[in-house]
Amino acid sequence: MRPEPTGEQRELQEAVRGLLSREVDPDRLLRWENEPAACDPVLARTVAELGWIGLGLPTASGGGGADLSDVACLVEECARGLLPRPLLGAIRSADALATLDPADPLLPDLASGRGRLALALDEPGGRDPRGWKTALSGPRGARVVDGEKAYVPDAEGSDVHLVAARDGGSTAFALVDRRTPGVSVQALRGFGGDRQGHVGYRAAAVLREIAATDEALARVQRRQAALALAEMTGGMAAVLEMTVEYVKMREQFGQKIAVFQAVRHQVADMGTTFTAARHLAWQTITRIAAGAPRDVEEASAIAWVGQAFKRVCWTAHHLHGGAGFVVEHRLRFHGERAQSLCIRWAPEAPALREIAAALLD
Amino acid sequence: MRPEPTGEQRELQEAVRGLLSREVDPDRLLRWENEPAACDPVLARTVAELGWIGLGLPTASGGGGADLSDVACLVEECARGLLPRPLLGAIRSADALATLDPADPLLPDLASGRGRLALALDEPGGRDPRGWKTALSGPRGARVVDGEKAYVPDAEGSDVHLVAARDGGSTAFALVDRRTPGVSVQALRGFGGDRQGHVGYRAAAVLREIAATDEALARVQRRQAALALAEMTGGMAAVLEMTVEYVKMREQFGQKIAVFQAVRHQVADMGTTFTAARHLAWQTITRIAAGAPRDVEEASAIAWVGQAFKRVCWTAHHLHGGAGFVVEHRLRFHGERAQSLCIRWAPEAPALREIAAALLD
Amino acid sequence: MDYELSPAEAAWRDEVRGFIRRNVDPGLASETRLKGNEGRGPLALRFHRALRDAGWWGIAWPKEYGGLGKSAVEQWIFIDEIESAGAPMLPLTVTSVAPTIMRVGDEQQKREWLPRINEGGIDFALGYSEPEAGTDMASIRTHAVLDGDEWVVNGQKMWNTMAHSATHNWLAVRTEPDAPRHKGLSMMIVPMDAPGVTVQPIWVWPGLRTNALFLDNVRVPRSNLIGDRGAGFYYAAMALNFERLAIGSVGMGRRMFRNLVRLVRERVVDGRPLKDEPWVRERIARLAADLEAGRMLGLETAWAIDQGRMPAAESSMAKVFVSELVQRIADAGCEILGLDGQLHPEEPTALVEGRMQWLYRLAPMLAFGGGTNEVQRDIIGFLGYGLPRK
Amino acid sequence: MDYELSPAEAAWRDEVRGFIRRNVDPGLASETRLKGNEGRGPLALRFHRALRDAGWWGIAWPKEYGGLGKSAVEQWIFIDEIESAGAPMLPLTVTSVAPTIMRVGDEQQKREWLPRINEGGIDFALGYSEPEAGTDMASIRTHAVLDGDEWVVNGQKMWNTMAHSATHNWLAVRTEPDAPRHKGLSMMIVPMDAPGVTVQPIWVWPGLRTNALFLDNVRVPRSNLIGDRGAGFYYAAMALNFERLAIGSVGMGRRMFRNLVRLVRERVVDGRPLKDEPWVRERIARLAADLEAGRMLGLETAWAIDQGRMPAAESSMAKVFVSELVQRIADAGCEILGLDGQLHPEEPTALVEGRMQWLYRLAPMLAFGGGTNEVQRDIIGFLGYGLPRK
Repeated sequence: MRPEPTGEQRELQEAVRGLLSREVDPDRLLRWENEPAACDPVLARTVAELGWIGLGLPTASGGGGADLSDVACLVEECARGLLPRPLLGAIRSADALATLDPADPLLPDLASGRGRLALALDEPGGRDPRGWKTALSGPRGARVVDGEKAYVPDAEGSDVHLVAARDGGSTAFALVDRRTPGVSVQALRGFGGDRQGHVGYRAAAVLREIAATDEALARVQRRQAALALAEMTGGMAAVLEMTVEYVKMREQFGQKIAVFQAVRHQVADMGTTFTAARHLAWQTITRIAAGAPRDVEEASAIAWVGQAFKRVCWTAHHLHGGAGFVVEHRLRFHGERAQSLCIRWAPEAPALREIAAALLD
Repeated sequence: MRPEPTGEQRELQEAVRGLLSREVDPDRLLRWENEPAACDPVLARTVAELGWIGLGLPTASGGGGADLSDVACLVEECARGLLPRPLLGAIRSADALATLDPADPLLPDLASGRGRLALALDEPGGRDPRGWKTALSGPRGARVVDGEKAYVPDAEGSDVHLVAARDGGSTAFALVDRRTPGVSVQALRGFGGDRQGHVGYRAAAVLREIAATDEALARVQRRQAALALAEMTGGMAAVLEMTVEYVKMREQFGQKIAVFQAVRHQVADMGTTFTAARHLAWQTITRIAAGAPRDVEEASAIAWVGQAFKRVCWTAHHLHGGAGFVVEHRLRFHGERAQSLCIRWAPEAPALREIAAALLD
Repeated sequence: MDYELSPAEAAWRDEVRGFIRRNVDPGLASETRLKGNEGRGPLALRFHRALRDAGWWGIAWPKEYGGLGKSAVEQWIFIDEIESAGAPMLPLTVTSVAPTIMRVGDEQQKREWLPRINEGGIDFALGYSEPEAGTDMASIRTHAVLDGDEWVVNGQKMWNTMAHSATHNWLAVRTEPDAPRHKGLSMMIVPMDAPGVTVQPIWVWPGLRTNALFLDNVRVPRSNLIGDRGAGFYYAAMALNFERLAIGSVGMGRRMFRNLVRLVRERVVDGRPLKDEPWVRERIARLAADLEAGRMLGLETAWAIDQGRMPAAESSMAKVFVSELVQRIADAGCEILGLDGQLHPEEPTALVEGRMQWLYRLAPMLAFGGGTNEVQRDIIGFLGYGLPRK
Repeated sequence: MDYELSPAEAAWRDEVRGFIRRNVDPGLASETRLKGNEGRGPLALRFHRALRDAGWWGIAWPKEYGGLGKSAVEQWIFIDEIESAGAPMLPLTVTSVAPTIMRVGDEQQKREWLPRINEGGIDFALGYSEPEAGTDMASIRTHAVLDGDEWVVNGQKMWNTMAHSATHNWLAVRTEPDAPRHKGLSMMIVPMDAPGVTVQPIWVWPGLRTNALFLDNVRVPRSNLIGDRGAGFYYAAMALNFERLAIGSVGMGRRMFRNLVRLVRERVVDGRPLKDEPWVRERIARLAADLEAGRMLGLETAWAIDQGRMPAAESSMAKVFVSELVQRIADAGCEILGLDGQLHPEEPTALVEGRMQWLYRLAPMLAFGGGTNEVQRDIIGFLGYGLPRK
C-alpha cells in the first residue's frame, strides 16, 4: 500500500495549483457566478489546452490516456483551487462518454474544449433509473428522444447532451445537440448560482446513440461518484488549510484563537475527519480505477465522505466567524459545493441502505 | 407555568436526600449487589415505614394518596441517592396495581412493606402486548395462568407477581403467589447485578384477576415510563453534580481540570442536556398525572431523556477518568441504570416511530 | 411542577395569534423572507405600525414607559408566535436597546429617546463589532474624544447590519483610553445623518446585507453618551442578553421544520411517498424531539427572568442548543429534499421557497454570531456551574 | 495511490490467519473473554508460547534482537487479526517496553533484558500513573534515591494493571528532585519480588482487575535505571506511542461488531426479524462505515512509521476516533439487543456472551485511558497542524 500520490501525480497537482492560484480568486468567482456561462471563456480555453479535460480520454481521441486515479488527482486539485463548476463538469461528462464509448467521435472536441457535453441523468420523478421515462423511438437513422431531464448540470452552457434513456426494455444513451429543435432548457440556479437546467426533449433528433447495459450505466455513475469523492477531498483539504491559517492569525481576547483549547480541538476533529475521509475516498477511487467490483467499502466511502465534507465546512465556518461569511470568501464556495456534491453524488441514505443489505440480507 | 417542585415536594425530596445520604453508600451498594435480595432488609423496612412505597396509593389502602407528580418527585430523589433498585421497583409495581384497581386488597401490604410485588410484562418473544402468549384459563374460582415472562424485575425477591395475560380476546392481569406450585423463577443478573428473572407459569393458581382493557395496560405502561423519566432526571442530577465537584477539585498539569476549556465545555453540554431533559421529562410526568392524552411531547420526552442520561453519564465517566471507574464509585451505578432504564422504559426507536407517525401519517 | 400556560398566558397567546391572522398575509411573509427577516420593506413597516397601534411595540416594557408590562414568558410567547408565522421580528431597538436605556439612562435620556422609540421614529443599528473585535468586545478601537460639549468619534464598525435603513447607531466607543480595556468603553447614540458617517454594504452568504460603518470626525452631543462613562462594556453585555432571548427562540426553526414536514407529507420521489422512507421518518422525528427540547430551554429562560433572576447560563444554553439545532434542520432539509432542495431561493420552482439551502447558508451565523457558542459554553460553565477561571 | 496490501503483506496476513486457525479455539477465546483480554490464563500462556515458538514474539523487532523485522504495517495486520479473532494480545512488554529499551537502553541493558523478554521470562506491569498523576505524568511523586550501587524507591502507583501476574514493573520514578518537573523522571525496572513491593487489587467497572502498587524502601540495582537519568518522561512518551499503535487498532471493535451483526441476522423479536427494523439497519450501516474509517486511520499510522516518520498526530487521531467509535458500537449493541442485551456476561443465556453491556462498561476507559482524548486532540492540534501553544 501507498496512500499517497505518485511523484507524477504530485507534479500534476502542483501544476494545477499554480495555475489556479493565479487564475481563480473569490472576486472572479463572484463575477462569474453572475455571468450566464458561470465561467470565464479564457480560463475554459486554457484548461482545455493544458489537456485537463482530455486527461483521461483515450490518446486516439486526443486525450491523455490517463487512468481514473490520475483524473481524480486532477479533479481533487481543481476542486481545491475552486475551478469553476462548469469546467469540473466538463471533465466529468467527458469521462462519462469515454466510459460508454472510448471511440466516440465527439471525444476529440471535448478534449480540445471545442465542444462541451452535459450529462442528463435524473428526471423530475426521481433518480432511480428504473423509473426514468425518457425514451428513444423512431426508425434507424431517424431516431428521436422524448422526455424530461431534471437538474442537468451545465444544461444551457453545453453543446451536446448525453441523455440516459429507455430503448425498449434496455438502457441507451442518446447524444443530442442542445440546439436541435425539440430541446428546451429551463435554466435553474442552485447553490451559489450553480448552473443547472430542466430539459425537455420533444421528438429531439438524436445525433448518435450508444447502447448501454444497466452495468454500463452503473459504471458511469460509479466513476462520477469517484470523481465527486475527489472533489470533496480537494475541497476539504482547502478548507482545513485555510482554517488552520486563520486560527493561527486571528486574535481575540489578546491571543491567537488557536490557543483556545475549544478551537484547537475543533481543528483536531476537522483533521481527523479529513484524514479518514481522504483515505476512504482514495481507497474507493483506486479500486474503481482498477475495475474492482462494488463493495461495502465503496458504499462506506460514499456514506462517509460527503458527510465529512459538510462537517468540515460547518466547523470552518464556525471558526472563521464573520470573516468567512462574506460572499467574497473562498470558504463559502466550498460550503456550497459540499452540500450540493453530497446531494447529487454522495447521498448518505442509499449508501447506508446498500451497506445494510450487504451485511444483513 | 412553574417548572419547579412545590414547597411540599421540595420538603419531601430533602427528607429523602437526608435519609439516603446516611443509609446508602457505594460500599453498601456493592455489598448488596452480591446478596441474594440485592437490598438491605432494614433499609427496605425503613423505606416502607416512611410511607415511600405507599405514597401514591389510595389512603383507604394505607397509602399517602399523593398524585403521580409527587410520586415522581420521590422517585427522582430516590434515584439521585441510589436507592437500591428492588425498592424503586416496589414503588413502581405498587403504582401499577393501584392503577389497575385502586381498591385491590394487596395494596395495604405493599404500602406497609409486608408484601412485595413484581410486575411481569415482557415475554421471551418480545415486548409487544399483541404478541404475548401468557394466558388465563379454567373455570371461575379455579383460574390458572400459563406462560412465560422474561426479564421480570425482582421476580425472585417478590411475594406476588402481577402478570399481564390474555383472557380470551382481551387483556387481564393475574395476581399470582410467587410460591404457588407451577411458578418457576430462573434468576438472572443484568447490569451491575440488577435482579431479574425468567418466570414460567404452569397452571399456576391465580390469587385474583383484574380485567383490564388495552387502555388500562397502556395507562400502566405510561405511568411506569413517567416514573422511569423521574429516575433518569434524578440520576442525571446526581451525575452532573458529582462531575462539577470533581472537575473543580481534581488537578492535572498544575491546575484544576475545570480550568481547561475542553473540560468546561463538556460540563456545559452536560448542563444543557440535563436542563432540557429535566423539563421534557417533567412536562410529560405532569401531563400524565393530569390524565392528559398521549401526545408528541410525551414521545419526545421518551426519545430524548434516555439518550440524554446516557450521554451525561458517558461524559461524566470521561471526565472522572480512572477515579470514577472503580466499582466502588457511585458514578458507575448511575451509568448502569442509565442504559438499563433506557432499554426497558425509554427505548428510542419506538418513540421516534410514534413521533414520525403523528407528524407524517 | 406545572408546564401548562396559565389562563392569562394562554389568552395572550390566542390574542397574538389573532393579531397575526389579521395582520400577516402571504405578501408580508414573502417580503420578510426575501429580506431575510432583517429588512424594512413597506409591508414590514405597515406591520410594525399595526403593532404600535395595538400598543404592542414595547410588550415587555414597564407601563410607565408606554409598554404593555408583559412578563418575559409572555414576550417569549409573542416572539415565538411571530417567528413561527414568518412575520417581521420586533426590531432590536425595541427589544434590546430600549430596555437597556430604561435601566441605565438618566432621566433626561429616557425622556429624550424612549417616547421616540415608542412612536417608531427611531431605529438603531447596533455598533459593537469591529474588524479586530468580534466576540472580544473589550478590544474595541473606535474612540470618542470630548471637545467642548461634543464627542468627536473616529473609527470603524463591522456587521453594522441595519445601518443602511437605521436612523441612529447604538455605538460602543472607547472614551477612557487610559482605563483597563473593559472599563474604557461607553455607549453612545450617533445619528446616521451626522456628517462623517459612511456606510458600505457587505453581503454575506445567505444573501443578506450587512454593513461596514466608517466614522470620520463625527460630532455628537455630549448627552448622547448613555448612562455612565466607562460602563459601556457592561451596558452592551446587558443589551446582548436581551437580544439573546430573542435569538434563543425556536420559532424560526419550528416554521422551517413545519414547512419541511408539510412537504414530506406530500412529495413522491421515485414513485414512493417521501414520508415512507424510514430514514426520513427518523430524521423528522429526531428534529421534532429536539425542537421540543429547545422550546423548553427558551421557555425556562423567560420564566427565570420573571422570577427576578438573570438567567445568563440558561439563555446561553438556549442559544447554543437552538443555533446548532437549526443547522441540523437545514442539513436534514437539504438531504431530504435532495436535488429539489438545492435550488436558489429566487428560483420560482424551488421547494419550500429555497428555504432549506438558504437555512443551510444562514445557520453558521447563528452559532458564531451574537457571541460565539464557545463563549456561550464558557458562560454556562462559569455562571451556571461555578467553574473556576484559574 | 494504492490501498491494497502488497503481495508480501497479503501473504503475511494469510499466514497470521492460518496461525490463528491452528492456535485459537473456543476455549482460548472464552478464557480471554473472561479475563477481559488482560489476563494470563493457562490457555493464554500456551498461546503466547506458540507465538514464541513460531518466532512471532517480537514481530516488529529488528532481527538483531531476535525479532522478525516486520514492518509496522505488518505488525498492524497482525494485531488487527489477533484482536479480530478474540485471541490474547501480545503483551505490552513486547510491543511497548522492549522497543523502548532497544532504542534507549545501553548495550549491557539490552543484553540483560531483551533475550529474557524474547524467551517469555519477563512480563512487565506499566508503572506510570499515580493518584495525582494520570494523564499529567510530569507530576509523578514516586521517587528513587541512589544509595551506593542501589536505588531506593518509595511511592505509590495506580492502575498498575498486570502487577499481580507480572515479573517486573516498568516504573517511572523521580530521580532528579531539583530538575524541572519534566526533566526529573527516569525509567526503572523493579522486580515484583523485591522486598517492599506490595500489590493491592482494584476492581473496575467492566469487572477487570487492576492494582495499586506500593513501594516501600524497595532496593534495585543501579543498572536497572534504563538509559539516561532524567530522560524518563520522554522514554515513557515513546513507550506510550508504541502502545497507542495497538490501542488504535479497530480489531476488537470489528469483532464485537461482527458478533452483533451475526445476531441481528438471526434474531426475531416481536415476531419480526430484527434485521428488518429500519433503525437497526441504519445503525449497523453507520457503524460499518465508521469501522472502515477507523481502519484507515490505524493503517495510515502504521504506514507512516514505515516511512520513517513519528506519526504522533496520526496515532492520536486513530486513538480518539476508535475509542469513541467503540462507545457507539456498545451503545448501539445495547439498544439493538434491548432487554436481551443487558444481561451480565456471566449469565449463560446472555446474548453475544454479554459482550455488549460489557463493552458499554469498558468503553469509557478507552477514551480517558492511555492519555485522555483531550490530550490526544491537543497533540493533533500541536503536532499535526502546528497550532501555537501560546
